[in-house]
Amino acid sequence: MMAYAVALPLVAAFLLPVLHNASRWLGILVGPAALVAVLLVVFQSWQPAVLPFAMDLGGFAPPWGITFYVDALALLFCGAVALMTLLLWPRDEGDGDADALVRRRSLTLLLAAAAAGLALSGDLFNIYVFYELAAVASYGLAAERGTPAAYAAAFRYLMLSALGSVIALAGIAIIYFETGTLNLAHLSLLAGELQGPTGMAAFLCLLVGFGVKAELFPVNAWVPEVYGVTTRRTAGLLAGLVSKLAVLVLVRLLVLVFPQEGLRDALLLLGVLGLIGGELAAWKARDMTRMLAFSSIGQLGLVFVAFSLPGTAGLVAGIVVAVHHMVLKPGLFLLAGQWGGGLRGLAGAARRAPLAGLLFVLFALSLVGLPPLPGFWAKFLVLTGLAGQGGGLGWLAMVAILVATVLEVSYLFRLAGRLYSRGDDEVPAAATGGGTVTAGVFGALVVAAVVFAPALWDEVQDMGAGAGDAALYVRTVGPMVPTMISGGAP
Amino acid sequence: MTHLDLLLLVALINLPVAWWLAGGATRRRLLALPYGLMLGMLLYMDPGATWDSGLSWVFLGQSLSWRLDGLGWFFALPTIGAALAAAAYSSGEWGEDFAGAGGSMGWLQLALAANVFAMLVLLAAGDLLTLFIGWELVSWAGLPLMVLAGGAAVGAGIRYITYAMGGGMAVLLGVVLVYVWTGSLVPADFMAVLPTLASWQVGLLVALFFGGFGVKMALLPFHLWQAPAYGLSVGPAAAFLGAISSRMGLFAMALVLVKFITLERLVDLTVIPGLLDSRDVLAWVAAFTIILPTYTALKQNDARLLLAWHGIGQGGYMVLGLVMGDAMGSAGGLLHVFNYATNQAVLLLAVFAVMHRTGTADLNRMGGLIVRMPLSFLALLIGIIGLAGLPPMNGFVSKWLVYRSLVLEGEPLLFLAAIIGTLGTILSVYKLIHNIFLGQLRVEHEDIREAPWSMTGPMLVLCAVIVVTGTMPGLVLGVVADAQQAIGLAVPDYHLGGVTSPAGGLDMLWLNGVIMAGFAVGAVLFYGFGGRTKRVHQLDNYAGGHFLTADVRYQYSDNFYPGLMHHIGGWYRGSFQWLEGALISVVDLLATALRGFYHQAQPAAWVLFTITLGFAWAVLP
Amino acid sequence: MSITELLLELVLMPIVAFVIGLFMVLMMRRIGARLQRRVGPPVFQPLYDIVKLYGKRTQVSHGLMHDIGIVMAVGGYVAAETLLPMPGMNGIAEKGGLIALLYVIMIPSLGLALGVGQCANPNGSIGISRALTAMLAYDIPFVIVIFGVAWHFGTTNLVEIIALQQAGGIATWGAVEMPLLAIAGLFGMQAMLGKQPFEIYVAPAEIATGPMVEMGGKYLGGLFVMQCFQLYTAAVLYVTLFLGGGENWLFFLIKIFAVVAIPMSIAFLFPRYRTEDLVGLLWKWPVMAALIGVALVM
Amino acid sequence: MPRFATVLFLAGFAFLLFSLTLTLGFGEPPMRAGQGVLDQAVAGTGAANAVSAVLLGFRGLDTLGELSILFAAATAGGLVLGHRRPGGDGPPAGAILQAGTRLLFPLMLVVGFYIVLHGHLTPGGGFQGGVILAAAFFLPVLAGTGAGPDHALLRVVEGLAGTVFILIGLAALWTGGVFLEPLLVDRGALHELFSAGTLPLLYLAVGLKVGAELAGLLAHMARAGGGEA
Amino acid sequence: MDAYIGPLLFLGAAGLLAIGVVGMLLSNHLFRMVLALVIAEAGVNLMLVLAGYRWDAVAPILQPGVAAQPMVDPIPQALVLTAIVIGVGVQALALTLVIRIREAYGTLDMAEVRARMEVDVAAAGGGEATGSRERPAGGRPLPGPGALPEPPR
Repeated sequence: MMAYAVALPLVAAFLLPVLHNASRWLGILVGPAALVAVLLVVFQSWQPAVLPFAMDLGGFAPPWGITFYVDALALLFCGAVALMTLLLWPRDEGDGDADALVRRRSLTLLLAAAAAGLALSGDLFNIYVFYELAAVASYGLAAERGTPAAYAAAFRYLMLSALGSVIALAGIAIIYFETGTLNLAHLSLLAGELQGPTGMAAFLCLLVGFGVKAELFPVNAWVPEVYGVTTRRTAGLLAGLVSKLAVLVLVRLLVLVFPQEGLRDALLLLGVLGLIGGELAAWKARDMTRMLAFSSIGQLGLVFVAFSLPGTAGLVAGIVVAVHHMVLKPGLFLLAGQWGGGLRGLAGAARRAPLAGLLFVLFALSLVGLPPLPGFWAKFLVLTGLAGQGGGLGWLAMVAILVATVLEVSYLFRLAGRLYSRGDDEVPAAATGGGTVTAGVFGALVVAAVVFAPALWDEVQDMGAGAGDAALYVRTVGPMVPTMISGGAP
Repeated sequence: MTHLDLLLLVALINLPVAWWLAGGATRRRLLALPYGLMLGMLLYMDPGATWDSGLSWVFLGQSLSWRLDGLGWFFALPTIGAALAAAAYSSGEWGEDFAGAGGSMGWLQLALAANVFAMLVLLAAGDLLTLFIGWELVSWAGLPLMVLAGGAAVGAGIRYITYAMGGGMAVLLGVVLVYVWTGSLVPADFMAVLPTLASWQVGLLVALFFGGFGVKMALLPFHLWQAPAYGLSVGPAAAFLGAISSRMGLFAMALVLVKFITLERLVDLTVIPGLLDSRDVLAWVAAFTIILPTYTALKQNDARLLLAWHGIGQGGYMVLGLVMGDAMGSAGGLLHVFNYATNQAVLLLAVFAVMHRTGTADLNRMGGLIVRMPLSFLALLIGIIGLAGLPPMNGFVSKWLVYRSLVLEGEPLLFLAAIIGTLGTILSVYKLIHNIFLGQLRVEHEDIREAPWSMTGPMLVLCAVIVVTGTMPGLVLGVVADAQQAIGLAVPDYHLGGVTSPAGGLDMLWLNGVIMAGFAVGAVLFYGFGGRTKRVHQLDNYAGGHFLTADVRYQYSDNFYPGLMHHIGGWYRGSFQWLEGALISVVDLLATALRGFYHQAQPAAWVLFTITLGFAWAVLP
Repeated sequence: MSITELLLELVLMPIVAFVIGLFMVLMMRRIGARLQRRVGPPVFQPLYDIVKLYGKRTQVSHGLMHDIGIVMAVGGYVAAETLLPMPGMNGIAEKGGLIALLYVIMIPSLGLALGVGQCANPNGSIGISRALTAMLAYDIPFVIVIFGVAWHFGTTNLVEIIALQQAGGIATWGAVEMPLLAIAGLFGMQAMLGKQPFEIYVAPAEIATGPMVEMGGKYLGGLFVMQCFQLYTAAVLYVTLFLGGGENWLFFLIKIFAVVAIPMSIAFLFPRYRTEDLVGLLWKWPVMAALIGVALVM
Repeated sequence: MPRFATVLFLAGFAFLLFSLTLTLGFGEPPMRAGQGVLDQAVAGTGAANAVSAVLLGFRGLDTLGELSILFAAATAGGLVLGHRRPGGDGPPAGAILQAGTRLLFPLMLVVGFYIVLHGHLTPGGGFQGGVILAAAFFLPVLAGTGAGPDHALLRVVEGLAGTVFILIGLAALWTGGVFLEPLLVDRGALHELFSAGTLPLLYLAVGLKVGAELAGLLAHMARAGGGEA
Repeated sequence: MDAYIGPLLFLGAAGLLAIGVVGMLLSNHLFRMVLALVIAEAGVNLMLVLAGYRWDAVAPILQPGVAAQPMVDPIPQALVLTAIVIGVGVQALALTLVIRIREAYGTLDMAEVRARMEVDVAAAGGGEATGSRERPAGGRPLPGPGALPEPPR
């Protein structure tokens, strides 16, 4: 069933141009319909009794075929992919270019399919393929505005990302050299062979490669450029969704194949640097979009810090931080899309759009971690984990998180102050409508997270425990020495 | 539904209610009602008992619980009281004018209600996590109250929240460390483990909590934010903030440092062997917090800022008394919270009443208003006597207890610091009252009227509180005793008029009695004997041999004490401003460097750099 | 002690203090006259002055606070006297103590300051500014002294302080055991009384430019009364802290008149300090002496 | 200076990578998955070409992903270049070029389809053949004899080809198997054209899709280039 | 001889990768950067295909009538095929972008493109040039976003 999460958006993407020519309404509806269907599939599959389970695609038993591993975490991300894509569905920019709109929607669907694939896939090379699919789709979306700057930024992004992909592929080659398999479960069994420097180097290759999209410091210099030139919806999609799936992949690798302590430290260090660097740069940013872009880098740094923590606690913290950011950042980007422009021009904007102003404050508060908003729980979990771990790097990270929070407060509320200041009314009232409403949905999600916090907490704990259990993964995927090919029915 | 739940619920429901009430001119008159209800509920609850909340749930593996004990009760009293006064003050003409001038009464009242709710949540904290939750809520709730005034206040508010979050983060780290080191955030559990922690651990916790809570208290060196943030706000908000808001820091300090970590442990933590333990450090921070801000206040030319700076200085007395930890000192420190709240509320309300009428708070632009606004003058007079800590007002009692404790504990330099602070306070409050109410009435203020009853009413009620609790401090000392017991401190031997002690006690009933009698004698001597006095025009005076005219600039505030400034003027170096500026510069520099990183010609090079370094790290052992 | 006796004491103490104060003023003037080779005023001259001032026709009031300032100035001292034990009468000394006394005697200063402020005379305000500055100057050594004494005797209760000193005769007097503090206290007292060389803030010689500028008639009379109390208070306080208090009325009177006489004699030998010099002087030597004194005591 | 650093790091990178690869066992792969694939290729997929078996059978999802990437690249290329109108054509082609093009077109078509359809038996397959097909359709553009393939048609082809691939995969799902499971494997003998069940069909879809995508991309670029000239 | 073949091939792979990377990083010409990317991908693909090589084996295709014999690992070959096609897609997209950039900015020089892009991005984000030290201090009123020309579509 879960294959639909990948297949349906792909079919919709392939057919979208054709159907659009056939019938306008069909063209409009097919994308969202596919995403809604994916959501339904995810809901249907969410049965704690059967989770986790594995699917051998093509009916070939692991390690020969490609395996989809479906656990609560994967389902969560699948659902999030569908939901976020639905919410950030490309809108008609009003430039009358129907063809471009269809293409943008196609690319968005491809992105969704790739993201779902990344969440589900249990095969290293297959992950690479989906990663590339996401990358290519995002190159296209980066250039969607059709401005010269968008082309240039997309090109620079492409070169950076392609170099990362090359490095990642080299890492995959090294791993295949060492183990002769690509299945994550199989690799997990063979993790002992990857303990040496070669294995470490392979992981670092993958880290740098996939880190590009995960906005890992220091391979994230594309972020401010690209988010500055795309529509805010795309920026929200890239920052909120795609980055998290790249992180998810790295986490799966870390948990299953590379349990080395040193690699966690490396991740922690890079996360801390990203966190501080992003927040500092955001502090200095002069326009809202790039402020959010830098802040996104910082938040992703926090995600890395969280996931670098060992054990279930780290996974739980990471999931909470990641999901929190996934909900917030698109909302903020949507608001930025409503307002746009430099910080100076925003004086009094919230007075003219009170709902948007309130949402901004809500997001900002959650981002800096005002209890009982979910941002606080995220930060609390990360800090508790770090303090429990101790060590020089752990203390550094704790201090970094706290300092970054103060910086965050400083720039976010400097902006909030400007939004609410009694500015001269020269600035035209921003176009209201879709953006704010969608942002309102994200805001509602934040509030809902507060209301349903205890239930969510139980869910997340199970999720983290499940995702952190490498043995469970291997057991679920199955024995790696199948005697007979399954051939027909599984 | 326990009593505490009910109180919190009323405070919560008050949010929309306050918003709604603020909406209409007639509805506004009822703004104070919810606070009155809350005050009644609070008074109904016995401060000596512990009031549990029915709410408690487990989340993140932590059990959250709320309970109000004597300490919380004691802090809740001035909280609700100050809100009551502020709401009443804004319910009449002030509110109409504020709304008329484009201000949002709804936001003001909503923010006020939110503050009260947040503070009650904090005061009812039953464990460290709820304490932190309440702490953050209080920190953030303060922001809208500060920025309502717009303009410079917004900058001050953002500065505040940056400082406050710095403090909040320190507290968060402290909470996290307690959790990790002791395995629990429930007081009963972690207090059992705390004594087994190493000195450096406890020292770190003390530093984090004291620093974090100290930011809210505006203790040195984190004091720069407070005066503009409180002073530049709108009247009732400023009064509420100034009266109680930053005292939440003291509450948290009392709870965490005194109750959880205990002062004995603080004394055991040696900073400089044989010379300085950590309690001394805290006390000295408090002492410098008394002196420096007080003398900064002396230089202010804006009445609001002058008072706000004093608020910082007075916080020092509270901390100083609290960390002394003996029965009298801690009683004095805690009592000063209540006393100071009444004083500061009266003072700020009076100053804003004047501002409401004259449109200015600049001490260089007022004078002689006593003849136009006598009730405001009376309120301000009582307020400054209380603030300066002179008998017969309540401020004297709490300060006396602190002095007494310092003498008994043998802390001559701290004692001196406390007195120096008091003297500075006297100097600067005289400047305040002189430049507003005494001296010449300015031409443009000729037609000023007294502030309306909706404004003078709350002031006068508070004045009555000041005088009554000054004469009968035992009324409050009883509650203070409950608070002291709640955090495990000794309780002074108190009675209605004050305290008794083998080494010298205080009985305000008698003291105020003789003072009043003395005044009566003075009055009899003055009015009963001699010729009849004759009122003359304000410009009809000797003026050193020539006549004054209305255009001679008389009222001035700059360099009011030239003889003193000759000596201490050079000490105002703005070192802390400089420090803050330097910090910002460093951040700016780093941020610029980081922006450089994100603006490079060939970002892909970093892929290469990273992977090469990674390879090297992986390959090299 | 019954309440009636106490009330009687409370009534008697200010009256006795006033009478003694009158004589102190007389003595002060006589010393001044002798030093200047004059005869000096008659015995009842201080009283005559007060009566005369109260009786003047022209009583210019600048407003309510002007009047109340005088009331506070006198009333504050009336109250203060009941806190100072005199032989056989303790008043409410045990209910207040040293620190309370220190603060009660600030009330008259405050009243005076408020009263002068209401007069709307720039020179008056300048005088108050100087007076308050001077207060800050002399109170700092003075509170160190008070701390030292309180610490030394372990109490702030004046009655007990006297009892402790009298218990061991002259050897246990504060001045013997704490000579440095006694010297510093003398300095402080000199300034507190506003006597030369620290009399700039009173500016008695150029009344038109000091705080008294708008004080005429019974306003000045009130201040005259206040001065009597002030002299008495300062002297008794000093005697109580350092000279063992009054064992009996004879010793008590000798001691307090001596305490007043000594500085008074010195006073006329010195020129006047400017305000800033006054601050500088008082923050230097007396503070140093007092701190060393406290260090020795502790 | 940055250039120097780049070169320095690059030298280090190359050296380290090289030394790392020296520790890898060349020529003696563990073949943990590979051997199984070789053993089961025929039974599982019916394809004689193990590489094709891997591509369409064992790792069919990779191929689907790869097709999607091509589609994404084409769509993105269209998005980037699609805003402009077709520019003027170049100078008309000469007689030899025109004749050659006409001659080559059917030839290339045949070769392309051959390679596509025999992908499960011999080296080759959908990708290789698809590229040749694209070249065939692109030939007129290069030669300047025609406008190239029709865009609307291309879109239909690429959309339907991709859909067919997925539908075949889903068909397995609907008939009780799992997604992308090879169907009808038992029918037909090894080494025959109509063998390996649905594999040739898949390859056909792949070939058409690859051809259509590449042709579309090239046509887009050609038009853009023509506009600039 | 056999002993040197492996390292030689690896040297080739690493060398191609290095050449490609150096081209991508040090070239200032957009088209050359794309070409360099092609080279780098070739290097990695070579490396990948090396992973399946066996000394003693043949290509993994069953020939009719030929007895079973050891075959090389087919998986890397399939992977490389996939990787190549992916590379083609990416390169094609890169070229379309290059075309567009050339059209818009009239140059293929990376430094110039970047400089102009920065200006454009800054303009889209509120009209403040980033990091300019020439900008005078003090608050000269800036035009609102509405006053700025719309970025060309």
